[in-house]
Amino acid sequence: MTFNNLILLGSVTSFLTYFLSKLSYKIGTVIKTLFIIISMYIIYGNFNTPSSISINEINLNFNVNAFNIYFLVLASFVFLMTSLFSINGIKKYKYKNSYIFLNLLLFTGIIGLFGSSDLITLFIFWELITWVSFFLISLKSSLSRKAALVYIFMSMIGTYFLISGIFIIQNSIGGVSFNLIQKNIGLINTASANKVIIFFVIAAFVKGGVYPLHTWLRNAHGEAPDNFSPVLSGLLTKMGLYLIYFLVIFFPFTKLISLNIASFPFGIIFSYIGGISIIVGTISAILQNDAKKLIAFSTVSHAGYIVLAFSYGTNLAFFGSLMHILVHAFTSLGMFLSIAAVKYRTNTSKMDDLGGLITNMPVTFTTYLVSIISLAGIPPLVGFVSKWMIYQALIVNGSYFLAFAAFFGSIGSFMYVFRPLATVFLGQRPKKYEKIKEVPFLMQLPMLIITLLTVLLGVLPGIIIKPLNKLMTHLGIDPIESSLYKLVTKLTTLDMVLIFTVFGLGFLIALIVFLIFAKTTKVKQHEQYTAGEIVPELKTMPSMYHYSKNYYKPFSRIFSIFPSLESIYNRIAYFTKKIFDIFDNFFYKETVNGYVWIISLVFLTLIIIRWL
Amino acid sequence: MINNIINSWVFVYGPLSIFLIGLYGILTQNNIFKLVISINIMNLGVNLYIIALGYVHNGIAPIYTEKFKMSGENFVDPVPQALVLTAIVISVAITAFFLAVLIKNYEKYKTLDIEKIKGLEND
Amino acid sequence: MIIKFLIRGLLFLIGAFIFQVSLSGFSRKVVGRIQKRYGPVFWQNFRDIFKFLFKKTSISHGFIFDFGVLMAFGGTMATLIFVPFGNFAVIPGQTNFIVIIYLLAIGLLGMAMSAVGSGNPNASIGISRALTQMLGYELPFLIIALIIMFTNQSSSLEVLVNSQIAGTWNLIKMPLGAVVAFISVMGMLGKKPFDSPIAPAEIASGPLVEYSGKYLGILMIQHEFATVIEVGLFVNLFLGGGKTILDFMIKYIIVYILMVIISSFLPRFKVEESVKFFWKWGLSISIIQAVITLGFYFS
Amino acid sequence: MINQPVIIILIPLFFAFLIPLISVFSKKIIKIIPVIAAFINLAAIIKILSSSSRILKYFSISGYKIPFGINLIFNYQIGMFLFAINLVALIAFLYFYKNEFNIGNKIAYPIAFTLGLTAANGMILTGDLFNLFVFMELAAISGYIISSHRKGYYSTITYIVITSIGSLLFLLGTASVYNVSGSLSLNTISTGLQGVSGQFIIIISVLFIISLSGEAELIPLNSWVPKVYNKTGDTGRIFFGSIFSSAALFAVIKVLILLFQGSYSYIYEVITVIGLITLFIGEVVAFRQENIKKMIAYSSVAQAGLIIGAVSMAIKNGIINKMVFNAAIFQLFNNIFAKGLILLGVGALGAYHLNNLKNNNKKLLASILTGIGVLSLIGMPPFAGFWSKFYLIKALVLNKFTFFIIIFLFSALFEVYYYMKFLQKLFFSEGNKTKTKKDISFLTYGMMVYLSAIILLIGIFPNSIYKAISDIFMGGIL
Repeated sequence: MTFNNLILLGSVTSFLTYFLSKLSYKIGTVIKTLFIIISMYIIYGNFNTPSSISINEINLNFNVNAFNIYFLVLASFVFLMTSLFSINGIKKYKYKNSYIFLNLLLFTGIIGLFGSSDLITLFIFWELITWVSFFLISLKSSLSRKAALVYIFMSMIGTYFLISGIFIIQNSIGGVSFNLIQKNIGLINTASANKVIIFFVIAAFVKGGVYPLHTWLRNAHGEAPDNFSPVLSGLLTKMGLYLIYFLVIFFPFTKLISLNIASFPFGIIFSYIGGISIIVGTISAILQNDAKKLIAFSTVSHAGYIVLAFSYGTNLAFFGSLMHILVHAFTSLGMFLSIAAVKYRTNTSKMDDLGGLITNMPVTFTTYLVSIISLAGIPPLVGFVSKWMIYQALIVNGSYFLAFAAFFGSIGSFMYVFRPLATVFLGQRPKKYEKIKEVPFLMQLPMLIITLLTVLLGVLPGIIIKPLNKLMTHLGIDPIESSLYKLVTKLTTLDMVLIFTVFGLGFLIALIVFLIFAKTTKVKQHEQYTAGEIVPELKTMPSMYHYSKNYYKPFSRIFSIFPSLESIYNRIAYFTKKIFDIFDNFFYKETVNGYVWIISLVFLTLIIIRWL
Repeated sequence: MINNIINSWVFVYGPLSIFLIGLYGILTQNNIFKLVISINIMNLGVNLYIIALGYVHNGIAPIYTEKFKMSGENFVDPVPQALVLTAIVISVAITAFFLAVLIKNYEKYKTLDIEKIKGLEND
Repeated sequence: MIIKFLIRGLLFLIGAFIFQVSLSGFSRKVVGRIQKRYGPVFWQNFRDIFKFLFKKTSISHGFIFDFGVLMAFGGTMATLIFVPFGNFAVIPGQTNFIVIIYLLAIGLLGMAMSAVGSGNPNASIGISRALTQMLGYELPFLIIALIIMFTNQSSSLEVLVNSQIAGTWNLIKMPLGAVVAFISVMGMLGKKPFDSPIAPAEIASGPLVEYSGKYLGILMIQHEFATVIEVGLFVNLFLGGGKTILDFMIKYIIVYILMVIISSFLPRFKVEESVKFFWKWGLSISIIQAVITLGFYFS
Repeated sequence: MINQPVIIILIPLFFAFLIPLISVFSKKIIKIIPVIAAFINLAAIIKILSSSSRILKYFSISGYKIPFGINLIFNYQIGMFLFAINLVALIAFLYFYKNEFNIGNKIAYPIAFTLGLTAANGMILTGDLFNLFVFMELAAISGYIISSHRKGYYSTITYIVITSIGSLLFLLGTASVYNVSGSLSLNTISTGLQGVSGQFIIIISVLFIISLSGEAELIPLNSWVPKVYNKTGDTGRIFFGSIFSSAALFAVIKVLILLFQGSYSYIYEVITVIGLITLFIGEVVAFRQENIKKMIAYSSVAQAGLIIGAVSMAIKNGIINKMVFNAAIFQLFNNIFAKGLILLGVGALGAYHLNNLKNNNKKLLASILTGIGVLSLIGMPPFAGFWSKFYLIKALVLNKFTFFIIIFLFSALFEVYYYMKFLQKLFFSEGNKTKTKKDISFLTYGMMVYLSAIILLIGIFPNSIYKAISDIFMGGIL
């Protein structure tokens, strides 16, 4: 089967699943999962074979090449994991068949977007994805609907910039197919090139959740259906960032970054925006109270890393940003899925209300733990590798502000990722959650796969570096030096297996030390040091003895004087609405004579302007 | 033929001032019935203006029959007159309908003052 | 080959243990003298640790409580392996600064997990303070370290040390940076005035509140190892490491005792005060240092 | 005679006057008569279409040669428009037949609707200024009647006052044009206007601009729109939103192009500005509405502003920019169906107020079909509206109409927002599960499916339709 047929099949299947899910939602989810597996196979089989859908003189062109196959595989993987998870996970959803239908349609759209080989095709799928994901977010609750509205408003800003940019390219080059643009990029003049870059980047920043256009993320990620949040964070934001990688296809990498295009320092500006995005995302994430919203802001911060590294301009940084896309997809999958698993059992993701779930949900806990270790960039997991490359690039060139931002995001991430760990999984477990069970196996499976892959790719990063190097050569950028587990840069050599072994041996020694000394006695949850006080509530209401509210209160005191960007936007929106009401009152009055005044006014104005 | 008429001020500004009187009525009056009258005054102004456009000094009726073979030189333009006739018919129809609605409206709200009605019919 | 490295590593760990525990015992005596007390004998810390380790009863709060301790202890030992000691490195060529910094975090994470896993709110509060403070002290330290790595175009500590031995110490090259790093290391070690995470009088020693017996013993060893790593980093980065192990040890002792003396004079910061302190003074001075050094470098 | 386009006007006129006669015998047959009229009209249009060319042709009526006497203009593209409008009218009549016949006077409203169709067809077809005035008045009068369908008399009064002023200004303009050019036929006026002083043209153009804005829902004469949309019946809303406004817009475009021949750029600049103001104000005011009927009214105002703005933007120095013009016409064409579908859905669902929507889960199909209309209107793939918006943006960007595109896209943002909000409320409203007052009949479902199928088909095969309706005044100045 060719790629174009896959797209058609996907849209047809999505409609079919809608009706099949009416019989039983499990049928729909299973079909969805199978379809995703099949499409992975087809994508792989269509490597470098262009195909197109032509209806009525409109050609949708697709081609899978070394560049987009990375994103295609990533998309399929994220969807596969979430749809495995949602076979059981959507049990409590109100609109099950709509969810399945829209989800599969979204998958088709994303595959189409990543597989497209001209800008018009890309744009059509971009718009399709926008409204489909809008409805997906709205499926959950009235809060999610409000979030979805903000999402679509901001998305449309990006969309309109994107389409304008596409037509500017068409105007200067005379075509929109990637090959043509690549060949004739010299035809574009400086002013148009500037516009194209800025427009594309605005579109990318909105979808990618980069400061200052990130404000939709918090509520959209936080309120979206739990099984959809990972897709939103791990994939849809990447779809935005995919756009900026496009610029590398169009404009030669060295030219784009070394500030030669139009003598305008895009590279510096974008990397600084990325840096600010990291800092803002990190601080905001620390101040969140809801686990999902916290992860949403971590997405902002990591989008910042990707943008920073992308626009930094050395091949090492570029590689780091490419790899970070994968890393963040993995970690956000792991984190969101584990929080979704918690929510599946407890119906809440508010960190204040949870606690001590580790004994009930060990697999979920492990997934979360591994994901956050990877997210914080601690060796020997995969998150360290990409961050390490970014740091290397920054250190080699001595960019201390950007490095400051990168370090800030990394250390800050300890703070925010630890909070759900401490308040959801550890600490005192409330009485009502005593009998909670681990989620069913089908929901554990994707979490286990992600955990294993995070560790595996961390120890043997060569598995993923090799194809990415091919991608770099495809884009005309020098690949980086590496073997299966060794990374060589100008500064030093990184040996992941060695680190893993040393850590393992250290752990072993610790275990031996631990075991040779006397046995331990296990005590109950409520037996705590209370400074000699007798606390009767400890037994009846253990949640009273759980420190989770205002976890980083001292920290938030530092930032209490700064207004958030969201509140500024809200204020702007409020004033705009007031102004709109003035328009309403002025132009559409209640009484007839009111209108006629306006008519006369317009009449006179028109005459006078011209007459004088 | 046009310009001499345009230049005779009375023919243009007379009807126009009647039109403006009607407009003033619409702008200032709150009583719906007075609005009807104002519209009719405006209508009158427009009709007068059109008739004036068709006026030819010392003109004769634009009728050409076998027995009275008039010359076409001094014909009054018939088209404006046709237009005015049509316009009058239409305006009569509208006035009639307006009055009918006015009565219905009065039955509904028991007043003809638009200031009093305006908030009542919002949703 | 592997066995050789294993033995080197083990010997190194044991040596570091003996050295640092005696040193911290000695430092207790120094503090005692400052406070006009007699102070304990210098092997007092050995006594404490082994007493704890051999206690018959030690209370566990569940799996994560144990696992976290192991992770902390194991992670810290693994980190220590990568720190060069004078001309001695356990695995030559593998002394990457970034690896050390991040691997150290795994110990901290394990410790934090274990402490919060005990279920005691005091521990949680302590951890939340520790993490907050970490955002304070790490940033200036990392920026200074970045400048050093940039000017030498290497992140391997051995290379950094050798370049200092051949040229001048970074302490002299970038005195402002050295001061900032010194204060940051004090923050890392949790010395006064940055000891709000373990503030004994407020939150009952914070993270350590639920530990007893061998857990406490292991964590004490872990703390000593972490001290070796952090002070060792400072010595390697600013004082030219050491030509020999002995050279390194002398510098190390001076730095450590200096820290102990300074901290014994100071009261305790509130946690947000200490973060603000690091950001206001530490960050600004380190950025000034960065501008100066980079300016010289590029000109 | 049977192949003359005048038949398209005559058929509904005939049936309109047949209604009172038939009512003498039976009042039950009346309700089917508008349907029959529209149906026969559709058949006639198809018949005429099959033998028409793409070049604009003038058909004189009753033997008078142009420039005297009434004449009609027709070509294939105009036929397509007539087809679309009559199709929506047929659907509106079917809806009326099924749901609204029993409300109000049983003779007056069928007559008004049928006459309204006559007027709409007349406005599109006529090639004579005064004739256009007559059809506009006819549309207005039937509009007055339709607007009072649900006893919203005050809105009717507003409507009457405003459109009366408009029509008087139009009459003034027509008479003045006749005075200077000596002709009323669009075909010949432009030659007659040559050599007339610029100031005079300005007065005339301002008169036309303001007067035509009444029916076409443009500023400054559009203040009646929200009131009337709010108070009229469901069928009436379809009529105003989809049929009258499209026909009037078509008439405006016709006057703009055929009367002034693109030579007085001042006129087009003014109209562009008026269009943009209408667009912007319409969208932002609609954005603030909670009442769905008013929201759609303002949205329809905004669409009118967009189309007129784009058309007049396309004309410069006597040359029409085909790309922009055709895209705007395509947008107008798609709007007929999209707005028809939305208003039909709103009527069928009884979805009148955003905060007061009943639980529509039982009517999910109707909601989804309405949603297709909405998605098409705001330009989402794979529906028809996507392509017209796409072509419009493309044309505007390629011709570097930067200011226009900024206003357009900025307003479009708000449009997307409030329509999406509407859809959310439609699909997911959490009202108490009270029984809704009326069930949607099978026929209504059928009509909605039909309209959405058209929208989807145009969405999949946009270029066929685009080509079919492009260069609409070919032979004029195109």
